[in-house]
Amino acid sequence: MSYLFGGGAKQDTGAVDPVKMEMAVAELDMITDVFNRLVTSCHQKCIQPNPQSHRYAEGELLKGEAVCIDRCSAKFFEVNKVVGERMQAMGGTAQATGGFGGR
Amino acid sequence: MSYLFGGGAKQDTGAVDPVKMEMAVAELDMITDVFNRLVTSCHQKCIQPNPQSHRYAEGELLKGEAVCIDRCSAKFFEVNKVVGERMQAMGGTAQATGGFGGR
Amino acid sequence: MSYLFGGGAKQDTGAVDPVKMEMAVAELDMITDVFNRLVTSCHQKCIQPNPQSHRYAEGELLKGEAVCIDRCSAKFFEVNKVVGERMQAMGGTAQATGGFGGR
Amino acid sequence: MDFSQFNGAEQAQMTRLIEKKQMQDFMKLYSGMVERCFNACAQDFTSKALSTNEKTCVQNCTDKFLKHSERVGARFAEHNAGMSTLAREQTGC
Amino acid sequence: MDFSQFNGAEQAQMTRLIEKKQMQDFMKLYSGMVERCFNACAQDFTSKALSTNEKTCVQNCTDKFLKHSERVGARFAEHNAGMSTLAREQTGC
Amino acid sequence: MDFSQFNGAEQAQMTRLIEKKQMQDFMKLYSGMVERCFNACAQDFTSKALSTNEKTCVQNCTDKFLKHSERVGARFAEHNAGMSTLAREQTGC
Repeated sequence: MSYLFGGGAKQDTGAVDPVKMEMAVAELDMITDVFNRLVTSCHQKCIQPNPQSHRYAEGELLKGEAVCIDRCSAKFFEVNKVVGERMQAMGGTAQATGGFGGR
Repeated sequence: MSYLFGGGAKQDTGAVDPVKMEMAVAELDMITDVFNRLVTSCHQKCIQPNPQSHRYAEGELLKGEAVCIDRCSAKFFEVNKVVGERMQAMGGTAQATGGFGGR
Repeated sequence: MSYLFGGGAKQDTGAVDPVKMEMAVAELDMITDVFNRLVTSCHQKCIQPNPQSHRYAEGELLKGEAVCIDRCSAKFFEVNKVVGERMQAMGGTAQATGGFGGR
Repeated sequence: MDFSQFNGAEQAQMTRLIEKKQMQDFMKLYSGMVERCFNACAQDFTSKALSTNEKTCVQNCTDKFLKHSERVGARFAEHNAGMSTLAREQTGC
Repeated sequence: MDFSQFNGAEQAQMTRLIEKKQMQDFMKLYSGMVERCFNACAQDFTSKALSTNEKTCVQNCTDKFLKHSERVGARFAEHNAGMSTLAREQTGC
Repeated sequence: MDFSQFNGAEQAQMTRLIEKKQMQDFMKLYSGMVERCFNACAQDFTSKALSTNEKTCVQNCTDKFLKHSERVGARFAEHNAGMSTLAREQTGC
């Protein structure tokens, strides 16, 4: 999942701030949690609409499946944004901004 | 989830007993695990009986839903107790007492 | 789950290699993760084929259920092997060898 | 959970651990709600934008789920309080 | 898992980690069983008390699940033992 | 994630943590795929060996799932890149 993480650079060394590290780890955990749920949800919506009858006749992504994945991902990001806004509106302290760790 | 945890007070400081801390963390993890499963189970039973047709026409809890949640929670606590007793009867070393960390 | 772990013996003490420990913990986590998924999958296939109508009329494993569990486990191990081979074939760096930590 | 047998250092560490766990739980609540409301509300994949109906559904789903969690949490706290009282009466502590 | 290349300190730490993991696994088994048996057996929400039928169902569900886990565990252990033997034969160790 | 405010020691520790998380994620991807493809493909429990059909199904299921994950990952990365650009434009950093 190396595509998820970039990495800036600021080369002065120093002491490790444990609180900062903990926040970063929590953010990292949330990003991968959301990513895993996105993978599962869109797999259900686009690849396995009927698990009982589906026998995986081929290993390639069909054209329709690929298009569905793109739309499904886009909708998932929108839902992420709406849920974040709603939680803030209800007084939550959500720092959610519609991105997953993007600033 | 601050309502889950109280906290007594005994102010003599001293060394941290790692085994005691580990037990406390394990108990804490179990309490939140059980709580999360309770939330999911009663959401399925009371809010989303038919996920396919359910379109969330309103954001309020309906009266019937609220009553269902109370009964569902009460039944869940009873199931928790029965499972704990059964595990002990079968020779398990379960310390489960029907509470979730309550002593 | 004590049956999962044997344990050789080599009694010279020494320093703990953190990388080696981390690999061992990751392997341990994967073994129990696979085991838990095996338990859930075969429970679904053999014990609860129809959760709606199933009322658990008895606490014993029926003969047919026991036979099903054995076959289900054997098939699960085969699937584990095939998935591991496939991941390697697709360029994955999977060290999966069809065993769960067995060398 | 009863921390009365904990000394000061242990209570301090436990408080930090509970705060950490609350942050993790909050994030899990958040991502779980995204998954749940997405699965319940996003049905049409002929378009990549949420329809007005889908968006309303997600908003209601979020509101309702938060209220649901809150109510379950209140029942859970009552139950735990009851168990602690019972245990104190039985053990005489 | 094969710990023969571990030195004493590493084996000691690994033993502690395995014990910790076993406690976590036990608790997860427990809460997973509560969820599973609740979902399978609690069907009627016109009352807040478990009916006799529901209680019997939960007891049977628990007993059966524990026996199921035990049997699966036995197959799993056999499989792992078989894999280790095979690996030893192939590598000559 | 933006590490530009991290000093050298913090970046080094974060890199180790990310590597550890990637290994855990890889293993979870693997075991999740075993469960998923087993559930989708293993249907017949009158035999303990995978049939040819079942084996082909598992192979296709694995291939397809990996391609699915890859495509979702690409969309996810694009989305995050877009969010970062937006944030930079809005904050002027």
